[in-house]
Amino acid sequence: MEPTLLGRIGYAFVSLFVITNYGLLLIGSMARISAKVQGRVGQPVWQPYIDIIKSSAKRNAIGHGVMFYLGPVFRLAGGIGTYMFIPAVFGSVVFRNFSDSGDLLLVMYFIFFGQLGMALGAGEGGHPYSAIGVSRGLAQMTAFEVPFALSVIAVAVQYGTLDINAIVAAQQGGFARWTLATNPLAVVAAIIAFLGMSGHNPFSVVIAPQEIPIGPPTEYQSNLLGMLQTNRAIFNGAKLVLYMNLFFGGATNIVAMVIKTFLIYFVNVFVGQAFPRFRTDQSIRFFLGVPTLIGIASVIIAVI
Amino acid sequence: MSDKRLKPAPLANEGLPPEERGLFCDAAPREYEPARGAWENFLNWARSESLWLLGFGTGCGAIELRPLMTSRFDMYRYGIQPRPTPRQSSVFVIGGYASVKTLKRIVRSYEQMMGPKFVVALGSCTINGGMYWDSYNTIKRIDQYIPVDVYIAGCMPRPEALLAGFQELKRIIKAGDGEGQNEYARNFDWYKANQKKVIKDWNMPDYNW
Amino acid sequence: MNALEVLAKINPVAASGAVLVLVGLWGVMAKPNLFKIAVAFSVMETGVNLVILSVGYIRGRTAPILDSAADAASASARMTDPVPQALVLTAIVIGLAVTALMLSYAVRLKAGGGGSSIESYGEEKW
Amino acid sequence: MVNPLYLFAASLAAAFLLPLVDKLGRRVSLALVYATIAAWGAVALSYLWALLYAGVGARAFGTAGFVAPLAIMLRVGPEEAAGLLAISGVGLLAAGAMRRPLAEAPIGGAMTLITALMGMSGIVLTRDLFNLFVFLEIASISTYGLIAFDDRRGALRAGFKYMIAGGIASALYLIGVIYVYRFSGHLNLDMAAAAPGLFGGAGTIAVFFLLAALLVELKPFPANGWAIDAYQTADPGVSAILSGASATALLLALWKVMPLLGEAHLAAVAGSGLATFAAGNLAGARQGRARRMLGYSSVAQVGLVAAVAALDRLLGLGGLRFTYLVAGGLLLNHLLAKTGLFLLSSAIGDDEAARGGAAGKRGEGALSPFGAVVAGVLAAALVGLPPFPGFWAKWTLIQALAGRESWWLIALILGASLVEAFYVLRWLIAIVKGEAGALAKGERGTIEPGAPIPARIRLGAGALAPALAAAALVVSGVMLGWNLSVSDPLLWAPFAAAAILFAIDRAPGWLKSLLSIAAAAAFGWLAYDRLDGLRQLFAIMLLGGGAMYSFAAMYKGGARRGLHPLLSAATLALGSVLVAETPLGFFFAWETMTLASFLLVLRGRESRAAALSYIVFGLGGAFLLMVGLVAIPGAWSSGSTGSAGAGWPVFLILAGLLVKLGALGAHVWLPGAYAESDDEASGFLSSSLSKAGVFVMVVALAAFGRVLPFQATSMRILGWIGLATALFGALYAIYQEDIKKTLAWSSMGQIGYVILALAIYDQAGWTTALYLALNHFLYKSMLFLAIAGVIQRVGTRNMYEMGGLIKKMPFSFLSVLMAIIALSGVPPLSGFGGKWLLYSSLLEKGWYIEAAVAFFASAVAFLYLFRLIHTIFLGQPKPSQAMVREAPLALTIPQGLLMVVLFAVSAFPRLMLDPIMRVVGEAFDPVLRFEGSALVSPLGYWDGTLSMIVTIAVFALCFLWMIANLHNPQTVKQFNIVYAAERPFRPETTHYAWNFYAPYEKALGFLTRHRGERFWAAVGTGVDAVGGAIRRVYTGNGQTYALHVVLYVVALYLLMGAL
Repeated sequence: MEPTLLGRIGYAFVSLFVITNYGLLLIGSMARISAKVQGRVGQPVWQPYIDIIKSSAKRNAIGHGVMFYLGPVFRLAGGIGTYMFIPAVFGSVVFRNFSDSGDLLLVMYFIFFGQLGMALGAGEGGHPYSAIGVSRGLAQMTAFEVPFALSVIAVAVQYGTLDINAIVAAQQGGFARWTLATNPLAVVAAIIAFLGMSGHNPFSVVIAPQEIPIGPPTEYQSNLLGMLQTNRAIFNGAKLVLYMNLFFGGATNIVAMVIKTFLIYFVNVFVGQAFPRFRTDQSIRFFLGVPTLIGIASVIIAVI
Repeated sequence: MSDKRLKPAPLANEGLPPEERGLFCDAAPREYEPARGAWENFLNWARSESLWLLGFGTGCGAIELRPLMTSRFDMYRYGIQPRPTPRQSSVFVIGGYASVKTLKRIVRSYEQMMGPKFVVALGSCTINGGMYWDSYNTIKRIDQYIPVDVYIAGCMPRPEALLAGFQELKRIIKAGDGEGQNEYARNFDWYKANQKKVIKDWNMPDYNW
Repeated sequence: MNALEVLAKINPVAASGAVLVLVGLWGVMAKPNLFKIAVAFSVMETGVNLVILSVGYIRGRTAPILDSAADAASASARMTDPVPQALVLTAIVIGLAVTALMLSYAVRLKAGGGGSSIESYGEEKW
Repeated sequence: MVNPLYLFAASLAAAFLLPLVDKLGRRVSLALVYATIAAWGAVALSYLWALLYAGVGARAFGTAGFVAPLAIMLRVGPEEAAGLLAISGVGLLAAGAMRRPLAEAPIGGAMTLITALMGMSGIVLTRDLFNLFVFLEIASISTYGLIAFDDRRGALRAGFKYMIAGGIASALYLIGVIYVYRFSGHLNLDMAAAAPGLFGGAGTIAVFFLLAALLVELKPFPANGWAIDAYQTADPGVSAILSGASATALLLALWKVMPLLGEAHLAAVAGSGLATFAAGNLAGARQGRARRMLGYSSVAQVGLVAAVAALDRLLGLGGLRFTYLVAGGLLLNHLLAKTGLFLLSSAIGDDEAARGGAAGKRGEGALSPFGAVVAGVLAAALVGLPPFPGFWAKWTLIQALAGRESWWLIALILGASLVEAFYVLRWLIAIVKGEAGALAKGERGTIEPGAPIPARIRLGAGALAPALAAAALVVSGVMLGWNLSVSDPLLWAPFAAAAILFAIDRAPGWLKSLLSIAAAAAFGWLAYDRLDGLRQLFAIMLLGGGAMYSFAAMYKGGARRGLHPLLSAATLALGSVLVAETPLGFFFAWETMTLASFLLVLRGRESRAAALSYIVFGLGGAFLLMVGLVAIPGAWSSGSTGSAGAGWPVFLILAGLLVKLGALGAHVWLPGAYAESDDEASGFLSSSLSKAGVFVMVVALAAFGRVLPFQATSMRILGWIGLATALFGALYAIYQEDIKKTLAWSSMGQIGYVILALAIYDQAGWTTALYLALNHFLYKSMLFLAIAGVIQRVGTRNMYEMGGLIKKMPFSFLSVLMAIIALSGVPPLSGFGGKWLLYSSLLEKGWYIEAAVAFFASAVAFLYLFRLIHTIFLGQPKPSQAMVREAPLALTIPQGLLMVVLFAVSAFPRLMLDPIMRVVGEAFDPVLRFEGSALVSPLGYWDGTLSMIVTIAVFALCFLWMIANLHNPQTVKQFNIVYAAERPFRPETTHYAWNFYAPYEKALGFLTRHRGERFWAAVGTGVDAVGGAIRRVYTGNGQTYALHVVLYVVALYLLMGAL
């Protein structure tokens, strides 16, 4: 039964609530896993919540202008919007979100919405480190989008559609039907791109903490920072759900979603803990090298 | 939820050449009312459980901060983590004796932090100058220049002492006594006069937003 | 056809005219002196005039004058062609004008302080 | 008809009386000279009137009461009458311009002038071979006298060489005449032509001598050094007579003897003429001296005219009417333009060898507006741009040659024309813009640097003769055009608008802006019935865009002289491209657009090099287009669709369009032209004018796309060209410091997507292409308008010198923000629709790798877009720009309008897509369709309205969250930033802007090493080197010239033997 518009909005809020909490817990637990790798106990799993509360509770704030204030708004709206355009759980009315706004291409491009707004806001901050960070981030982005685009094309070719629901539907029926099994090269290319997308090592030069104190958001504080932290959780969740849908058979329930996205994100942390940092030009050349070839190979496989 | 209090008069910024005054904000700092009751207690709990350190090594004692991140001491489990920019930090750790040159940076960075903000001064030198008590180039008592919440004595204090100091800071915050920011604003003229007394090449605005 | 026959077929006037033309041409191209060039042109003109005349001359016919040797009725069959002679007169006049103009140019050029060799007047080039 | 003998008598009498009359004063004697020449002209006019309108046939006049063969005959037919008119016209103009030197020199100068013109007229009139010789000699001897009449040294030197060559030619001619007489028995041309003796055997050789003499007189390559030296050194009036009048007479002489010529002769004439055309233009390309350059151009043009006349007889291109039209048109064009230019060069003193050989007294100043217009008309005519006779002649010629499939001839003629356009327009640019040393590029060191630059050169009375020549060109051009049935008033509207607006050029700018807008509106209204759906879409971009930029032009105060006429003309020319119904009409409109836009580019501040490469590539593209059009019978007739006969010519059309669109490889003109023209003109070029190329490509592909050879492969290659253009446009854009260069490269990239989408060639692809084109129009207009305002307020184009303007120019910021969101394809603005359509159609088509590269290109576009908005509007404001205000209303009003439109079509994509899909649906089976507000492709769907609503809702939520939770915000100043515990030194050193993407350069800079520029520079160097090598032939030694003449004759003979 098709829910009413009001119902859909209600469901969207539920969905958003779930992904926010899940995203925060995911970040917390990954921090804890990282700590274990380093032989530490690590922060509490709920530390991200506390951090956000603290940031939002700052008694004063500074701003550099309208765009500076709007930057986090764009960023958070970009994160939520991206999530809203992805069906999170296959077959679920609640987690369908507003995925009827557009297909995979809409999601891929809406990712830029928040990044662009954030970059503009950081730019109005007037801090050169922000601009340097943005320049690095954008430069890397152009490079990792290539293997990502290729693997998305491979998926689209393989399933003959760009509709995320249809892609998930095509992967139902067991592990053997997942893209991971049918076109592993596409998954490899996409996962490598994901490393760049999430800015973990070795692609973390964008936010080099001491050189350009964490890059773009260097001037952000208080509630503005709190919004960025919130977005990090939601946006991560959205991207993970997207990956799950494209390559790992989607999810038919929340539990499956949690497990799968956790594992996908774990790859990130795993690599991030093991590798040092690339310079910007190195990562550009890296992404346009082997990962791109893998991506092309995956398209060829899909065509055949 | 902005504070209703009247805004103080703008600062003169006499340390700046006239053509540069337009480049800096000239608003004076002011006190911010805490929230009330249980809500403020809750917020103070969150503040105390999320201590973000400004990791500027302002003195030799900064070397004792590094072990805190290691697996042996692991400050993260107390919700403490380093942050590279004052904008996002809530705790400023004064790492030992502060030379006059460093003091200028300390003042600037402290003022750029968002409130509520807390200062932990470690090492004897921050209390009375320590072995440098008669040096021409170090300042003796850091709390004449910025409000300090917790002193950690010792030369050098061990990382364990630092952790103990942070626990003390948490207690102070939870008790609602971590109001250094308001104290600074209240006694702004006094602090500023002290600062200007020792910092001769004053080329900043009077308050660094 | 042996060499003699070939020689016999050559119109001696035309041949000498051709030789003069070639000599004149050689002079124009080989002698750098302005005045010699003018002279070479005169030689060439003369050669051309001879060639013209040679066309009018038909062996065994009389001069193009209406007299006892040729009356009006048989004139075209018995007289040489008068037209080329008329042409030559004009050509000579024109040749004279050209030579005169050339010489006056040469005089002007030299009077203006230049050399008498044409090679010193190559300033306009490329 | 008046018996022309009276005129000869009158001329001679006048010449002989002159020394006497001169006693009464030089004024009187000069009046006699002018009267005599004018009498010739008047009689010629009466002949023309009688022949053309009174219906009198051509008439022959016997002399002394006899007729041929007993007497010399003078014939007056149309050619002769026109030739007489040309000679007397040129003579009158030249004599008028030579008034002062004639007055100062001895009276002999005036005498020789009269006799020279009389001799030339005699050459035209006579039908007798020997009499022709006499007149040739009269003309020559008088010319020798005329060359040196004012006793200038250079002219004396050149005159002697001239005489040597002339002497050899006359000897050859005499020998030829006498042998023609010998073999045909006649001196009368018509009788000789009827005699059988001339054809075959020795008769051929006799005719050969005759022909060789005439050809030598016509200054063929390489036997023409003497003539060029004379053009260079004589008084410009004399040069004009040599180049215009004398060439006319000699060409008519050649025309006269043509009946005597066999096929081998004709081939020799054609070959020699074409070789002269090519070599003359190549050598001219290297010239730094204006007169000598015009000389090279003269010999080249005359060679072409001779070749055309011969080619017609040889190939049967179209008979008498064709020759009149083409050869006559070219000759008319040549003599008027060349006369005008020679006299103009004298009026502006661009004349280094004059008066003692000192460096030119043209003090490197810019021409006054009126002078610039005259110079522009003359140069444009010479180059063969519309609406001058040369244009019509060129079209007819190429069309006829294409009909005979003489592709090599076409290539040769057009190639040499292009070189000629290059150097003539380079000179035009130099004199109009008044640059020191532009002309001297080929002659390094001839103009000493550091010479003071005077402001304006006013021509005064010296402009009269060139202006008359220009007027005659305009009139004759218009008449020829109507004669070729290009009579649609709309096609002529650009010229009318330009003329009217030029006439009121001193009026305030707003008045002219309003008039321009009214003109565009009126054009649209008049043309409305003739616009189908596709054309209506493009009319919005072309006419609407033009009107919008006319409005925006008000943003700078003052009259802005020259801008409005050109902008309006370009706009209307774009409109006439849409309404043209015949190939010629279309090409006319196309070239009009090229001309107007070239002048528009030229109007920019530092635009010399840019304008030159713009017009050279524009003409090159137009030539390709022209050949393609004429090679397909029935192309561009309305509703024409692919006939099987159209094959590879379509490639030519596509290639021409790709050049026009700035596809990678032929893009080198683009950055300069877009960057250096006036700011609103750049916007017009980028957002409107480039769409004309898209339009033609749409039409051409719609008509012939299905009959392309190797259709699939060709389309794929076209797609890759578009893709490479998109990628490299974006890559180049990210490294620019100059804001307009950034936008220029960006435009190139965006057009690349359009090409790619067109190559997809189905409903989805074409919907994409049109959607992209319309969107590009929207957001690129916003960008250019906003940037125009910024540049005006800030006074620099370097982005790193700006910064923080968001607080000063918030509206412009908003406009740029919306534009870059749209351009980068970020939802929810309409740019995303373009991306969605593009990828959907690419994937549907099966072009997967293309889709990936397109994705990369559009990601790269982010880089320059962010850089653009960041370094201008964000970051650190500069203290020097503290007083900057928001852009003027003339700019913000159109931007506001565009913003509303952009938002509307973003929220409701059907507003734009429905009309597009209706148009595209006529040609293709549907791939895409709408379901409600969602656009559905076989692969996916996109609901612009819903995604807009979701985005707005989410954004509003986040905004409320931000407002609700932000405590005590303190808005601070630009230096209140964390700067590692220090304070920033200065805004200039704190603004991160210069070399913004250094790491990118390090990683991928090897891709953008300007290989295209290097390639074309190498081509240019090659042409230059060939030209340089050719002109080394002209050693300046009279004897070498004599050798050239002899060798030329021998080579001609051998060549004829080979034929």
